Amino acid sequence: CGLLYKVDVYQGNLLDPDAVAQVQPGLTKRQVHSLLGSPSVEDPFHHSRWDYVSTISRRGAPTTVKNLTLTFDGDVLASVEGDYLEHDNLALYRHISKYGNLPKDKKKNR
Amino acid sequence: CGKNAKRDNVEEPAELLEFTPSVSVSKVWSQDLGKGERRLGIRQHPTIDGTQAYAADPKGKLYAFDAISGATAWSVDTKLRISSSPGVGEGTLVIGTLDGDVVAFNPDTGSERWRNRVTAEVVAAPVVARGIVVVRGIDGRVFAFSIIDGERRWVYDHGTPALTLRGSSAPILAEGLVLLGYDSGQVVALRGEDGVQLWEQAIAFGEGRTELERMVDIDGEMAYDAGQLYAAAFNAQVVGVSLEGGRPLWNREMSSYAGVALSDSKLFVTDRDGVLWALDRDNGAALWKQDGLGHRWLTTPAVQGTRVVVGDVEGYLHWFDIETGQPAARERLDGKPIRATPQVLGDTVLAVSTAGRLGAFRVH
Amino acid sequence: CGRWGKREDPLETLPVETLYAQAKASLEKGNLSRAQRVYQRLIARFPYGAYTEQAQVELAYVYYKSNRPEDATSAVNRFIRTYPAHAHIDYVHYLRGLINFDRQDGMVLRMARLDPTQREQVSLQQAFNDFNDLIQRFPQSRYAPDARARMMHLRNQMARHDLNVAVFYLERRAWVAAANRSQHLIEQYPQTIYTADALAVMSESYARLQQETLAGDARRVLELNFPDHPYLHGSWPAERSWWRKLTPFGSDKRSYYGDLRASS
Amino acid sequence: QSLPAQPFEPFTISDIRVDGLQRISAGTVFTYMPLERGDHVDQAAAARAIRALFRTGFFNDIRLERQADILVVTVQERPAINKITLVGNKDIKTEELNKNLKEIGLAEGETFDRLQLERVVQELTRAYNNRGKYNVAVQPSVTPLDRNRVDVQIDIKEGKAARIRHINIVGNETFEQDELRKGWESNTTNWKSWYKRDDQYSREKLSGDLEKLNSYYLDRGYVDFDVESTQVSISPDRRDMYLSANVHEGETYTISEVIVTGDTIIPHEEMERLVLVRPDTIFSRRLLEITSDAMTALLGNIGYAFANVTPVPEVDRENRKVKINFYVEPGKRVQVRQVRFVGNTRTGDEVMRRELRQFEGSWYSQSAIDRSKIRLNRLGFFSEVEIETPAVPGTDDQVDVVFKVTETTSGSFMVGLGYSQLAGLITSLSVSQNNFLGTGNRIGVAIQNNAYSKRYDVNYFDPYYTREGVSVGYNLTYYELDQSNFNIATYYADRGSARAIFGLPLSETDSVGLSFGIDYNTIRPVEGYTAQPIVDYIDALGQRTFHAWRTELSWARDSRNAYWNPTRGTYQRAAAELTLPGSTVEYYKFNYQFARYWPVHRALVLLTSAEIGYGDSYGDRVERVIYNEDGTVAREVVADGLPFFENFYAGGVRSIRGFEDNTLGPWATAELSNWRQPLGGALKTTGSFEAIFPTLFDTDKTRLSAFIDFGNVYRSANDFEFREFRGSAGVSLQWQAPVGPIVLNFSYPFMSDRDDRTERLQFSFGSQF
Repeated sequence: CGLLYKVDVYQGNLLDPDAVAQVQPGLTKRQVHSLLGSPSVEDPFHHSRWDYVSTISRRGAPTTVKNLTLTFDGDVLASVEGDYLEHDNLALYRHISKYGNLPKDKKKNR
Repeated sequence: CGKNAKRDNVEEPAELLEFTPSVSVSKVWSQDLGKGERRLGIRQHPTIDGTQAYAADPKGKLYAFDAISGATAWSVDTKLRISSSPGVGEGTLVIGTLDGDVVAFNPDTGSERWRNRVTAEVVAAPVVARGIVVVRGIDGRVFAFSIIDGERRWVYDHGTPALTLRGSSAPILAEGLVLLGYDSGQVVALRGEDGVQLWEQAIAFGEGRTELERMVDIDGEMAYDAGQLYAAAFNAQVVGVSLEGGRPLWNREMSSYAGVALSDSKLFVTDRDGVLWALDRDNGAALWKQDGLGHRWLTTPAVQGTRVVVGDVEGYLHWFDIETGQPAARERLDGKPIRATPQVLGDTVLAVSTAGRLGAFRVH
Repeated sequence: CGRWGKREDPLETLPVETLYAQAKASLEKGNLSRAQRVYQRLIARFPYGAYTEQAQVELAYVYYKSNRPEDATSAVNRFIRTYPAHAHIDYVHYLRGLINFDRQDGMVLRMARLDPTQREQVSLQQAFNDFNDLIQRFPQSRYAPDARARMMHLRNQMARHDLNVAVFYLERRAWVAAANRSQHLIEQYPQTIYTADALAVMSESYARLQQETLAGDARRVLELNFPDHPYLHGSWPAERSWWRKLTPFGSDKRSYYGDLRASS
Repeated sequence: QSLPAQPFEPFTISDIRVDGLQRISAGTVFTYMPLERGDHVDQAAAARAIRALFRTGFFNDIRLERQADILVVTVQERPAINKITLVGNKDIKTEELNKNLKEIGLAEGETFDRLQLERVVQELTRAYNNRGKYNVAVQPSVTPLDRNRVDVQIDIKEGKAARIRHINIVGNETFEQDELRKGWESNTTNWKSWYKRDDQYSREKLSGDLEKLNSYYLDRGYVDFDVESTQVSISPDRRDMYLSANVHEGETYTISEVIVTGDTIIPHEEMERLVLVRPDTIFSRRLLEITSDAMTALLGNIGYAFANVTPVPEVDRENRKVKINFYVEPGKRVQVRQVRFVGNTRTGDEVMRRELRQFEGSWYSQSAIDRSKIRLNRLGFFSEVEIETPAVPGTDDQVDVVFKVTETTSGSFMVGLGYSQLAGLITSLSVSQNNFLGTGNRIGVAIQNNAYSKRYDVNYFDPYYTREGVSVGYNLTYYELDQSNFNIATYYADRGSARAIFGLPLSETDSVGLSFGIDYNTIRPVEGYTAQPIVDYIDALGQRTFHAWRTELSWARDSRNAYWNPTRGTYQRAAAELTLPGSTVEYYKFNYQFARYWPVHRALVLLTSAEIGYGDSYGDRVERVIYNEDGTVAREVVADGLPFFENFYAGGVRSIRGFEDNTLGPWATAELSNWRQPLGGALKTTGSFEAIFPTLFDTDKTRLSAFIDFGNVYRSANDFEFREFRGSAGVSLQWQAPVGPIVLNFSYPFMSDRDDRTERLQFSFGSQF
């Protein structure tokens, strides 16, 4: 029932729109990595393929899934398909901060 | 305090033996200065200028007495935490405080003349000569102020080791030089007018594993006469150096925190274990040693005619014959430790206890 | 303190052979604390000789048996440093592996059929490395076969731990976590009995992530190697029965396809 | 270690012989020596061999000689250590010293090396110096024994500790010394020194204090503040220490302008809203730190684990103004690859993982990790939860999250077997485990049996029956107890009950509870000795057994940050209990509990708590007239309100301390005895203020607190009388013993009635069922 508290589940990457815009075929793996960071899924059986997956399910609602799949030809990016979860950093911050933060531990940084 | 001394492996002060005094000494006057230095470890002694004696107390009182009769010329409550022994000279009386203040007074009336500051506690007595007042703080900095208005003339800086012995030795002004004994075991000579360092002579090197064993402070009083300077360092040695370039003349293995006193031909040193040494001032050879006062934490010795006098931790003053070192007389002030150097004026000796009692004794 | 009748402690005067015999007897009788004390005095009083070397090995064994892993490990390491060419050095390496292998929280866990792979994994990896060290240095040692078997068991344990976590995330719709954990299992612990289950989790996760190609390929690998895996024929993993969870002793040990294969 | 004196003509080794071996076997020498048969050996090779053998640490002396083509290695073994005895150490315990000695390699059974003694004297002297004992004398002595062994004895004379006699700050014009030295760890000898040892000098303490001095000024605008030099000196007899700090205050600065630069990820103005520093206010480093911490925390919550915000001051010295530029460097957005647990030797991985809010395969969130730490603490299974986030090797934007836990006992276990003429054979077993076999389920079993009373109690609770945390539990109880054992009225009550409990989480902190149960009560009064109102009540109802269908609905909010000794957060529980129509007596009971922990200071937590209970019957009043045998009216009796066996009680170790258990509130006497029998009441109002000192003991297991408890129980709502409140003040010591929680209270009841049954010293053991 709706009343029951279910924990939010976030998975995969949070991609930055301007960074994604710059990803064009022809870039090397290193260049893609510096733009988008590490892909959340690197399937063992598909070495030439990086999947930037992002899923979100708030309070048990059905999960929305988005896949941005980059396929490489050797070290060079061949194709970019699929899309990714647009998110507003400020809204995301407001939402996730409901967990609250512990005071910063003076002696050692956490 | 004896019984648990063994457990704390602190040597017990030696028992005082009976002897027939060779001279009679009597207390002529005494005066309470205030609370006294107690455990401040500043060895604050009265200073004699002419027949006038000036004394200060960490609670702020400053006195001027007639050394002979003990009559109080004036006394003033400066409300300052006076930590240095008074410095007197050229018509000015100067004191230094725990808060870094340097204050000059008119020695005849006790009225304040000028006031300035240094950057640390002042434990050594300020020195006045040739129109300047030289004051050193325990942070190793030496300041020179004009005697007239206290305006700063120059500053000299010399570092101090991480762990030092409490207290710092008073500067000596001689032949236009400012002579200083430092906590790092060096003797430094500065030019009086501008504080430029002329020479530096290390008389001790800190060896040993811990900082404690590496302490080689020259904290005790130094002595100067006829172109020669005598100084003693802790954990190291006592030396005689020449004023030209600080060339060492002689040295002798010794550990002294209290320092030296000079008579015409002899140099007197009290060492850490409570032995009073008489050395030949030209070559450092030991003439006699008096070890009857073992572990009684003796003060710097003071020469009085044909005798030499020291104070100890149980508040006794001891006179010894200058030639033989035999005990001549013994008097007790107020039972509290005497840590400040006894001051001599003719046959009168002024001594102050850590409880702030000033006593004058006369040798007949 | 009372001087009354303080007779000389026998351990201080007995010759080495008797001391060794007494220690060995206590060990066999299971009186570990007595054995330990006698061995310690023997080593201290007779710092060299055949008995001493043997005593040091058996002392390490006593520490291991009385569940004192730290002392056992330091005794073993000291022996290896002092007698690297000792005849029984392979046994000592083997013992070092055993110490970490059994470093669980006592009998209670095993007795209650609880899933040991739910507990801490650090000591298992250490045990694996120690046994591996043994079969590298002494391939012909007579402890090598048992060491290899224990290594296989350890790998299965570590694989099962990964599988537990992968299924945990799968059931909570954290599909990326589930996929990555099962990938970690396949890469880190190849040829364990849980590879099939890992493939199943991976395939299911990809399917949920709408990654048809990845899901399809994983499924094909599963079909090829483990055609009878329950995932291919219906709902998997099995839900724990509702009533079993009501009893305190409802074990938290889930049964996976790998367990069946292991027993068959 | 003498190298071969004569020139060593090189030759090829035909054989190697080792002389002088005792403990070490030839095999060992060959393993470590880099020379074998057939090697060509020259001066350099010989030297290398000797150095290699020395590194083993077994030998005092090694010599290589040549006899024809045989290489002869003559060694002299170092002795083995037989016994080590420490004499005269008081300040540092023997085991701690032995541990240090072991690290240096000085342990029974090890080889003895004279160099080690040197290091032992050095280490021990340094250890004692660090404790201010500068007069320590460490005297090692070695007695050789047969068979190349030695006994080592170390005599320690600790000597008196040097005490700090004088601390002086020079150059502080604006603030007084005592103000500046508040909160310093070093202090001059004072009455607390025997315990706090704050008059013992240590370099770390002083540097920490100087840092506080620095912050004190920098938080008040003194940008140029600087501790120019510090002097630490000691008296010649090493008994007194003197600390002096010479400071330069400089001028106060005000903020001229504040800007935020760098990549702020969220819109610029939003980040600027976090800035606490306003232009024209006094410069304060603390405000800068709080602002940059807030910004880092914000970024840390949405994936930027390595975010860094540096407040760059531009100081304009002339008109004493500072421009602050918060330069934001978010770093890379970080993914969490794996979440691992270390140290859980008993608790299951899933039992912990289900509490976490940070998932694997997801972006890093500091608040999710902080929340996870609090939830793990609230389980009560761990004495310590530490978190580390090591980077994944070979990546610059992936980390693992490792939770390091230390398990603790979370329950109690008591077994009792006894015999007394009165009660016959007494057996009692009570086990309660909050983390049964590491499954996270709570189980409790209690069996008590003796001639006068029986008690059987089983309860089980699974907090995660479903994945989302719906909890299910049940308990079965049967007891025959003489109520007077619990200071309640004198009557026997036999009670059997069965209850099922369900819990439904509504949010991170809120949950709803539901429970159904059936129980029956048989009351057996003791002729003439049971309090009259009870007898009347039973006579009015005309029966002794009461059965009830019991339902309870409760709501709870718990935001406390730990299970055993919380320092922050509130706990509230409101419950309504109802016996359904058809039960012998139809009544309802409300109960509201409230507790709030106020973190005043690291060393002080205030706890304000209150409890209100009220119950009444909703069935109809029953009146009855009792007749004597001869038909005359004996008495009129009425049964109304909350039945007496459901009354609230107050007083005792877990209620109002300083009064015997359950003795507060209305009481009555019986026909044949005027012993005051407490009856409890239908209205309970209690409360307490408690000051807790979490840092008094260094272990988290022990806690001391001072308290003021007050309140009382009343027969019914309109009997409430504020003046009837009882109150007591005192000190309470709680200790989380391995066998179970132990509570010890010393209290002084300052508001009490002449004939209240007070109890100055109270002791309770084991957790309440």
